[in-house]
Amino acid sequence: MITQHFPALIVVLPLMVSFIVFVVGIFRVRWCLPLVLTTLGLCVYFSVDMLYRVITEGSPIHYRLGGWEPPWGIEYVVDYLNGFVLVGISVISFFAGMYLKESIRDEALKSKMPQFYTLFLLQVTGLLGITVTGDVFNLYVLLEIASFSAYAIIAMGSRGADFAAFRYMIFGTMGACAYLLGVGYLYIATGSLNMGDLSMLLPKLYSSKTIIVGFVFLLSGIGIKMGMFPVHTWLPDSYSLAPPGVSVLLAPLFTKVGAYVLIRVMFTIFHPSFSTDIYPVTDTLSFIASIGVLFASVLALAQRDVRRMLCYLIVAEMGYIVFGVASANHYGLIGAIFHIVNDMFMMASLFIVAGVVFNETGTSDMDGFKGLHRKMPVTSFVLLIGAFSIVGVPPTCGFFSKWYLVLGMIEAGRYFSLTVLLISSLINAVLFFRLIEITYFEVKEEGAYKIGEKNTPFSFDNLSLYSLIPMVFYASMVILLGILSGTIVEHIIIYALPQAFKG
Amino acid sequence: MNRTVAFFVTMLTGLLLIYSTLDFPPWGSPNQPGSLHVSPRYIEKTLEETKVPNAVTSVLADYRGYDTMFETSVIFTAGVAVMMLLRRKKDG
Amino acid sequence: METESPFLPVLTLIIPSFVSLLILFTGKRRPNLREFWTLAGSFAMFFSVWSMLDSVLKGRSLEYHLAFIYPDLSFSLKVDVFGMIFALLSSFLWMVVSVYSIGYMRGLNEQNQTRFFFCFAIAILGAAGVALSGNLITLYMFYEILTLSTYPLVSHKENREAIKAGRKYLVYLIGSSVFILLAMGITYHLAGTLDFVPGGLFDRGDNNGVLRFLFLLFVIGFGVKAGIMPIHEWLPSAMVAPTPVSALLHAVAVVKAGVFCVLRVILYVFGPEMVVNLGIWFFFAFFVSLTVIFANIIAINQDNLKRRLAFSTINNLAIIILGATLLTPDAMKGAYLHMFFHGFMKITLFMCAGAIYVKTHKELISEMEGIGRQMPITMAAFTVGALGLFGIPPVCGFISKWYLCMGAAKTEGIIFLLVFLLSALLDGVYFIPIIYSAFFKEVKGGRSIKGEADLSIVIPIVTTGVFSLLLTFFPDFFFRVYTLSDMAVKIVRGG
Amino acid sequence: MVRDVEDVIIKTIARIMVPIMQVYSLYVYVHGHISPGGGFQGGCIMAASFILLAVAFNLGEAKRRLKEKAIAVFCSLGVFIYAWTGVVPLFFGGNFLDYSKWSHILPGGEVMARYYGMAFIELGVQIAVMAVMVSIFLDLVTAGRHEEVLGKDDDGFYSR
Amino acid sequence: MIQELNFIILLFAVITAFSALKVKDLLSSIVLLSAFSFFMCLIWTEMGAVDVAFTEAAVGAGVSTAFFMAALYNTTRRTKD
Amino acid sequence: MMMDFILAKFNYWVYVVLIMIGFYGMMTKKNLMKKLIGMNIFQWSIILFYISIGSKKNATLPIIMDIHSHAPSAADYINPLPHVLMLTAIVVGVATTGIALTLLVLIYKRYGTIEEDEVIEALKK
Repeated sequence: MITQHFPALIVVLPLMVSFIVFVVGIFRVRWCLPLVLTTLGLCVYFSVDMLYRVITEGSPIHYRLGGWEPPWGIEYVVDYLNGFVLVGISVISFFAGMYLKESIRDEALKSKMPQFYTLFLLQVTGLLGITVTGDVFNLYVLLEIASFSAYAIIAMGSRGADFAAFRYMIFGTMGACAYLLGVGYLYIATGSLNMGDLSMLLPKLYSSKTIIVGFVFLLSGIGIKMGMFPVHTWLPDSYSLAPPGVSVLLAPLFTKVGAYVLIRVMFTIFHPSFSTDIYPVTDTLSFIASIGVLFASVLALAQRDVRRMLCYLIVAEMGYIVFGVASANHYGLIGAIFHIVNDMFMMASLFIVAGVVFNETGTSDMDGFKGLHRKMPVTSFVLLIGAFSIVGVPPTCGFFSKWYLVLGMIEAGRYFSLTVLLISSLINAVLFFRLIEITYFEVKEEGAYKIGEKNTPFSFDNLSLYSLIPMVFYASMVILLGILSGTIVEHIIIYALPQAFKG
Repeated sequence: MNRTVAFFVTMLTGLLLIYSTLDFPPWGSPNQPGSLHVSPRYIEKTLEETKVPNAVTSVLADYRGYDTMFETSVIFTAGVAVMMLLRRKKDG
Repeated sequence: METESPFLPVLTLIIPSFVSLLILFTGKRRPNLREFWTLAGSFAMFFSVWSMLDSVLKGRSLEYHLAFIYPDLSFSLKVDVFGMIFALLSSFLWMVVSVYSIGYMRGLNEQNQTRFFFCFAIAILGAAGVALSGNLITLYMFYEILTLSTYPLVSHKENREAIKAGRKYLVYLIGSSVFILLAMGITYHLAGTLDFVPGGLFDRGDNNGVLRFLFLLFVIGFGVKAGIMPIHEWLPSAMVAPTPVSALLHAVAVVKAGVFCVLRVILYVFGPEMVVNLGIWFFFAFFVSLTVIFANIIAINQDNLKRRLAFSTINNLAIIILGATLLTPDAMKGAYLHMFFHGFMKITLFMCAGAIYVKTHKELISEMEGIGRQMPITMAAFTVGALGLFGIPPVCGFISKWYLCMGAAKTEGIIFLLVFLLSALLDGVYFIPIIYSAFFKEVKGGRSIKGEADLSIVIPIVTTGVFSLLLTFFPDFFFRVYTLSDMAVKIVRGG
Repeated sequence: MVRDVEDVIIKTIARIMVPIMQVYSLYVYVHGHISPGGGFQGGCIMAASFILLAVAFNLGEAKRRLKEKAIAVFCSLGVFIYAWTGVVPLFFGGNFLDYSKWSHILPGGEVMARYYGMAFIELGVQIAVMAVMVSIFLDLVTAGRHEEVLGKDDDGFYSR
Repeated sequence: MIQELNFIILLFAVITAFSALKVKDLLSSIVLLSAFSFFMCLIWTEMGAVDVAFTEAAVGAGVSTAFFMAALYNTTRRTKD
Repeated sequence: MMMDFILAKFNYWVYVVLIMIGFYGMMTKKNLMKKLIGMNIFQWSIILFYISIGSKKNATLPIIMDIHSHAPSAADYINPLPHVLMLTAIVVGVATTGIALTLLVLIYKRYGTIEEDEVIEALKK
């Protein structure tokens, strides 16, 4: 049966199609987009099917690559946690792929579309692979694929993007090296690279200095990749200068995948008690994240450039996830996991709005949003929904993850972080209502838009369906995830928690 | 970055690393966990299972062949990236 | 009438949301159709609320679960006696206000009317949701919807002042919602549930210090909307909004929702006994009394009619909260009644102010000399409302204030009786001059325009004025408010 | 290194070295199973031979032997061979990259199939590495201007 | 493996690495990096990692240096530190 | 005794020193090419670390040639797994270098310099 191979195919298919797209692009550029979309659509199907199977069968799917049994060969594992994240990634990337063509207006970039698609698919490959893999070293290689394509794509952005990409690369390599070092430390102490195997071997060694330092390096490596506070400095530059279509993919997904890896490392590879009882890891993380959230929120307040502001918000949102992880209890972790997926959709909808406005007005400055709602009602409505979700207004999904986070933090007694979370959500409110005020209540000067007055019945906002569908879809997902939150949490996320937190 | 900060961070990293070496198994010891858990199978079974005497090749290409595929893809990614970033049309 | 269907509360909420969508899609091209939807929606919603009245009076409660949230929580609607009072009030007054606002908006030829009606419908959705919600989390959701939907209304005029007022409004209210979120979290952590239970959720044995902190959080959270004094600042500045909005804010939805939530928290989350046990009620009541007095004193100095009314609102809200905080049956009953009656009286006053503005573009009290001769019907209604707030017998305000005073007299804090009396007196001090100058002074600079405002403005004014009078003599008339508040008191006091 | 080099010694040695290097790279690839080496190393040496050509003669010399489109096709062809070697076992009921299922096509039983499978993927690696390395080198050395390689022009890199 | 040889080569590696960062001419520093790479290659051979050493020889000292040179050709040798 | 201890850890200490050199260079050098060189040293020293894990005293290369004698015993051969991992890491390192140099060339083309502070200066204009 082909279904049993989905864990491998979901990674291999985009990889193989990326080669095909590369070659086909030399001869027929037109064929690239259908190829890419078909592939990503299949990925969505694969991921949904796998999640469905995990839910119905109630046990994780194991897949042995090369037919070798786990500690010797590489193994893919799909359980509730990464099945859920996989669906998020593949769905987001499908619609980001749809928007990609539309987002590229630059003639110089247009001639490079095939390469663009190739790197886009490689990026998706990397992200999906990181999520699905059950081998720590394989994770490193996939992380590098995702990072490399990210560096290259980011460097294609607007002025200064190449330097931002270079900085990102220095940081990213540092992060990857730290992760590799951590893996080496685990290997020298246990002799294994498989996550499940490691989780079995490690508990005896928790007092070893090697393991502690290895853990620190793993964490700092992941921290760099996910843009955690003291090492987030690469993030705002690179994501805000990247081409708009790409930041829709990169900004929501890359950091969230990092957060996923963080949860895997802390609670799957290591037993939760390692970071809660034996060493004060969660306390430290929570403290660092608190400072980071404050810092990022304040800096976001200082930005006039919308995309840059969103980038700082990402840093803050990563801090939220870390809060959830660091509370290390039932609700906190539910919040963290739920927030990973929620934040993907929230950020995707906001970044796509920023991208569309950037393409239409030529700037992502806040002034570009002046009086936007008259010209682009749908776009401004999507902005509204995304903003509400980040602020945490109930029917949208942002509220629910925040609710679980608050519950978890109260239960863990982390009142400092809780205060920070609340202050930061207040700052978010200020930020977004400033933006909404500009969008809805300020009048634009004449000639600020390139949009014509064309008003055909099936054209909203003068955008083509390639931008409209993703935008509306992301926004509706933000609401849908909110409404279905109870079901999702009850049927998926609870089972995704580590055994210690199931209670 | 500020030199003093960098120096401090470097020293901290160095101290951390040296601290960790205290618990390392001695260099070259045949009894370290790294050589005992997974790798014996590669050495003992490579001929039997793959007919390849070079254990490195058999691990690289078969036992952990999946890693190698991505390794090659990394190279490919780099190639495409460089091509995209640098190359431009003759008349562009 | 068969009212057992649990679908009715949902229907009540579906009507305004559906109407809002219809308004949005038909609005730009066909203003008449848009206003038809508003009217039809308001009537349908009132009917739907009213048809639930019967079963509530019989002591049944209708419950409906909207969406499930994981830890034994759900968004649930539950119609109980207390909620019914507020639901009746807001849905009835929506009818009145929508008739009025059509006249008003057309009279002034305002911009963005579609957005106005859209947000209005959503705001009513929020208010009705607050009234019907069965637990704190649902309450929070509708409370937020209410806040966000009134924001565009406040800054409707899109000039600098309006935007500033809107910003202030949001900062205060969103800020307060953070407190509520935190308080909800703590409540859930302590009590394990968020459902409203008459008499309180918490066990005796819970940590008193934490509960006191929690009470503070709730009061700050909901108190912002209820305009308790140090955090009332948004309310007067929100007066830049069009008059129907002010009416909505003050009489129908927003501040009433704030008061409603505060009462919900005091009576249904903490419960009277707990509030007494924690030893906070006296402080809280004292604090609120300060608001009562100060708001009145400030009101005297306001020259802008709407600002004066705004401070009067702050005063009356504080009276309602004070009444409920006294926790004697009479005072609580008075609070419930006053919540209902104040809505009618205050909306009359605001609509009068709006009518004057539409006709003469006057906003300052000092300019309104002799206005009673130009617009006799309007000013007559104004007099009714003002006297009601003053507490003069033929208007319904008298009844509620009577009960409040009775309740205050029965507590050990006899000082609160004085507060009620003083506030009534001060009410008089700032309302009587308006009435006096309106009727007995000559118009400055010759008579400008004679005659009443548009019919669609006058009819609502007269309606609410008449209702204010009618409710005095037949407090149980039509709405059965008297019975409802009686029942509500019994439920909370446990017998 | 872009201009034509006027040095007889270098040219002569390069002329001798290039074929030797290429043969040696094939040797490394073929012997990868039993001695150190394999596709990656072989590919690197192969690429080095082309780089030597470019350095010793000129860029055109290297490009004449390895066309631009050919490089692009080789890049993806190499990895594609690898991936396809992994996909084929899926049709015979094996897991991804389970070379033993190649025994349905190739003679010699499951164990020998693994041997052959490795040979295939090493070939893929060799091709890909060779092509990518040459491509990166050529791009770097010309800064992307394959056609007009001399001098630095002042106009912006992209017209933006 | 021979301890002393190991010792000396490692020392050389450290020295080359240090001077590669210290030298104020990028061409020299790349050559030094290449030398560093070569010493690493020796260490690995000495430790029995022949495959890695082979790869390192082909890549680190060969192709990678060629890349550096090519990049240098298109940029500048000048450096401030 | 002390000598034994030092000998047992010597390789690891050298790798720590190399990492520190690379790390420090990566952070403090203003010249982007120098940064890259620091990065390479960093990566290479990690590889050294891995290879040191794999080394085994009194053992030979992991190429099993004695087909006809008894089954090979693991103690006689060096652990091949770290070598494999490091082959991958080397490849990743080369790819990183390639992309980094490309970016470097681009930066030089656009701003005329590869000094970090000068690039930032040029970007502000």
